[in-house]
Amino acid sequence: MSFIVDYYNYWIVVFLMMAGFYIVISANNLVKKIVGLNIFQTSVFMLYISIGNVSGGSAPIVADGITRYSNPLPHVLILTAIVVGVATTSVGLALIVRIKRAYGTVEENEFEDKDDLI
Amino acid sequence: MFEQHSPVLPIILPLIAAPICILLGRSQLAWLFATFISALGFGISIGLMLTTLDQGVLSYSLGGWEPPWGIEVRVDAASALVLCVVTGISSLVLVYAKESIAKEIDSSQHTLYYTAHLLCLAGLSGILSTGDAFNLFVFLEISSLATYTLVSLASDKRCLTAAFRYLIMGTIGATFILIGVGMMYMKTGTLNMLDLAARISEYDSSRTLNTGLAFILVGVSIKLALFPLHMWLPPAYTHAPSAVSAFLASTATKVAVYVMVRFIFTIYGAEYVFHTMGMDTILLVLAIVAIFKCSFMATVQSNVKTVLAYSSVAQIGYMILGISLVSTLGLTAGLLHIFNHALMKGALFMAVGAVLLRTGSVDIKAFQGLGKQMPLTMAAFTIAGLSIIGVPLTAGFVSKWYLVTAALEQQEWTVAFLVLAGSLLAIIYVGRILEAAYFKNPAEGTTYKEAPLLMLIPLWILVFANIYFGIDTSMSVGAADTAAQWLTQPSSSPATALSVNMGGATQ
Amino acid sequence: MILESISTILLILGAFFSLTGAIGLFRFPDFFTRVHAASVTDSIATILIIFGLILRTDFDLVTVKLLLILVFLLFTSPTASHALAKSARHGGLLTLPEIRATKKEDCSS
Amino acid sequence: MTELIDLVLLGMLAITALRIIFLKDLFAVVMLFGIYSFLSALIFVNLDAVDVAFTEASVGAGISTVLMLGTLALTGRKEKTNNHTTFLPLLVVVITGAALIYGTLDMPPFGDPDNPAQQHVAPRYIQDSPQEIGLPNMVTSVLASYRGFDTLGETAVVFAAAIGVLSLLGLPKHEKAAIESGLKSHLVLRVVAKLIVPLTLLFALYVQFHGDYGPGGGFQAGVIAAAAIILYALVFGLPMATHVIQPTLLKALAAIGVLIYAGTGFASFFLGGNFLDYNVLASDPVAGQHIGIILIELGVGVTVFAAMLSIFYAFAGQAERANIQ
Repeated sequence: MSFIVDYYNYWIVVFLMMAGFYIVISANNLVKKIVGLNIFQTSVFMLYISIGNVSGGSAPIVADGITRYSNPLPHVLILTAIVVGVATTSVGLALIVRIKRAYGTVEENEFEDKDDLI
Repeated sequence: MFEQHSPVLPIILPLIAAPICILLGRSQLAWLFATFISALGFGISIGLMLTTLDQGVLSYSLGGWEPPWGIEVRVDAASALVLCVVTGISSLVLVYAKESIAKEIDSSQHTLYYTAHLLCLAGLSGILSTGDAFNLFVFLEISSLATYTLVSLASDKRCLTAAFRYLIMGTIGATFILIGVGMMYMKTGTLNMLDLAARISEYDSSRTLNTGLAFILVGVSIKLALFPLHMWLPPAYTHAPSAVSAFLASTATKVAVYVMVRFIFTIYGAEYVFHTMGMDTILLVLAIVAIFKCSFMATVQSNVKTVLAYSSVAQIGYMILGISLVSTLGLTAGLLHIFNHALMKGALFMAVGAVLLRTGSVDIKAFQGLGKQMPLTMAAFTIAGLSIIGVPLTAGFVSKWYLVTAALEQQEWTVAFLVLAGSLLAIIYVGRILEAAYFKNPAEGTTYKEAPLLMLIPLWILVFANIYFGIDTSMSVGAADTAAQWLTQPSSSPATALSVNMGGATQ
Repeated sequence: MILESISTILLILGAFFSLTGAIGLFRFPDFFTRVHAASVTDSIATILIIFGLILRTDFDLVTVKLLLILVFLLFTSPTASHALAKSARHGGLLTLPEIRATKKEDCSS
Repeated sequence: MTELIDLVLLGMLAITALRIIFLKDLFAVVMLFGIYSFLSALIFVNLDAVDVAFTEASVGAGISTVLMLGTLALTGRKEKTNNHTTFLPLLVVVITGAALIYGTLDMPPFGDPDNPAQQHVAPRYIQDSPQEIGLPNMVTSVLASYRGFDTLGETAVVFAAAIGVLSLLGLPKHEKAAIESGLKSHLVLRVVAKLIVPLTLLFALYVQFHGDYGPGGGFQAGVIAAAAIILYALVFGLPMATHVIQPTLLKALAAIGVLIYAGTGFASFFLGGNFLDYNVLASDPVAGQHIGIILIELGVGVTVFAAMLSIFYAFAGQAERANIQ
């Protein structure tokens, strides 16, 4: 039982990561791929934040009467990673807009066919 | 006074130059400025290499916080070697780019091109010099984002899909690395590479650490286009502007190979990776399949840039092969091939870019009869092509020689034979192009001028480097050997290195 | 103690209205009634919950912040509902009675 | 209690993720993604990561969703049914997932204060940073000072993204004669937007300068300020917004932000410290840290604001172009 209590968080997070990963590699629509990528990354962020959590701890901002704080380091890393994620998303979406204009479609198999024709 | 700061300068100079480029606005100014900064970085890197060969590792703590609390920049012989390659190629490509992009990129975007190039350079230098696992991820993303931009700058619409595929694969790779770093942090509580190494060595084996390593290796393999995760590379290199292909083919994947070396040898230790987890066999098999499958793919393409791209994947196979031999000599051969391959692939892509500029096509048909019409360009292409094959007196021969020697040292006769057999395929794919250039007549009524001087100079510098490092091997082999020694020797145990360096940092 | 129990009642009431809003969003027949249900969560439920929370503070800076959040929400949520409904109307969505009316007309004609 | 809330939220996330896999309506997919982001922000709050939650809510749920919707407006909202075999992706995912589950089996228990992650490097940040840096918010201390180089890299990433989007889509031309656009008929929206926009900008400033003491900082502030202008552009039309803040100015601002950050680093060079060593910026190390952190947070805020807004301008400009054609 304690086994499950210790790990349930990681397991669900793994499930979420894989859901996102599945969308990325299976989706045919490029916008959906980007959505999947975001879900994948957001779930990895959750893994990091879970690493830094201390049960009974408090947010890492100094306050009176609190002795146990959560670990600030993973928070910092994930702040960075979130911003990196949105940067990638915006470039990806901009590419999609251009692809739509050039090919008239954002479905992967359709423009692959057109690429082959050339 | 800049002496003590020199380890960090190759990163922050291009990083601060990129926004200045945007503010300069005019593309001529941006070109001059970017080239100047890149050349400056090259000079500093040479200095760093000489210092590291002389005095060993250079450590620099950012913000004055001693590692592992702060971020450390650490330059050793291996990173200095690859840093020289990256900054050197970048400077040459920038000189070359002015004429090359004039035709291939819309003129309103030239400033953006130089900015993205500088950002990419900053990211690659950051990956090479950082001593912090998470910081590596950040710089990886800077270089990747700049790369996607660079690839998508071409006027051909297929560059867009190529860039998008690259973006998806690259981000998956980076996220895998992020997962791996998280797992390492979870078990050790630190992110500094040396500190990680010291703490990982306390574990004989741990399922979390094993998984972390597996994810990092898969992530890095995507970035370095190891077979079968190479699918993004051929379209990206084919459809990117020539200057970008030349830059990326000779730097980006090499840096990823370096990252793999760093994680295997510095952080986890060869013992852990190869003996506990048995990664050497997997890497060896993948490397050999990559060499044959992709060399074969290169022989059947009609687009010359695609030929070169597939050849790149095959050559990466040689580098991984060297690493997977698990010996100092093998690692030396791998590092040496990073260096030499950058010289030859840079020259090849530059030559193809020159052909594209004059003929407007990179199809193999466009090369017909070019031997007479663009003699200097094609002569350069020929020499670099011979180097890819591994003909004696070229740089390619030296790395093949070391690879075969390393394989024979391990009694791996089949591997040695396969390395040589792979060269035969290289003869075919390079030979096809040379045949078209020298033995076929040009299409009627077409005459092409020789490439402009600004493109020929960097191209020929690389060609001469190919010949020079094929004859005088003391410098390249010496650096690679020192780097490999330092990476594999157990005596410089990470823990002692860290304490020494902490004493130095706090002074 | 008294404050705390009043606060609990307010919070439970707020939660109850959120729930009804959610049920309404699912069960109501057409777009406009659904927006109406959803805006219940935005308005009365948030007011109740934020007042419930205010009663649990020490009446310091946090209270002021909560009040500011409330003001902000009272500006934005009804506006959002209004914009939604207006755009829907503008875009040609009909209410349920109207749909029925048009259907009847279709049948009779 | 924390665990229970965590579990409920994770369950909701799982349902959202599953729904996204099977939905074909991309508009709904994007809205569900926004919900996913907000739910994960709630989890971050629940796990004491308030700064992260703030960023996820503003960056992930805010900007990302807006950009996705902007893309959908240009590409269409229906996903075509594909006849791809789903077997291979499923296999890859199952293998990857199995590897991860295998990896979790040796993990330290969730939330245990004795975990290695809580032992080695982190205690110094918790115990000494209030004295060394002089700020109560440890996340800001670590972000801006101990790991300031990461943050510099991150600013560069945002800048690189802006460069990428600008090179792909280009900025809208600054036109004097405003075309008929914006939501002319929505009187209520226009009035409320006029009230909200200045309040949001004020809030952004608060977040920018209060980041040392509470959750917040340059990133969040930059995004919130950008959101205020985005709201303005949505309600009053892009030409009005580009009239207020010109696209070329934004491009320069994005560059200037990075320069402020890197310039602070160089300043410590010339004052005798290492790169980004703020101790040397003033005679008293703690005061120096304070100056350094305010400066670099300003750089971050300026870059993020300018980059996010110019990215939005680029997308909105495309949409406007599509409308005219």
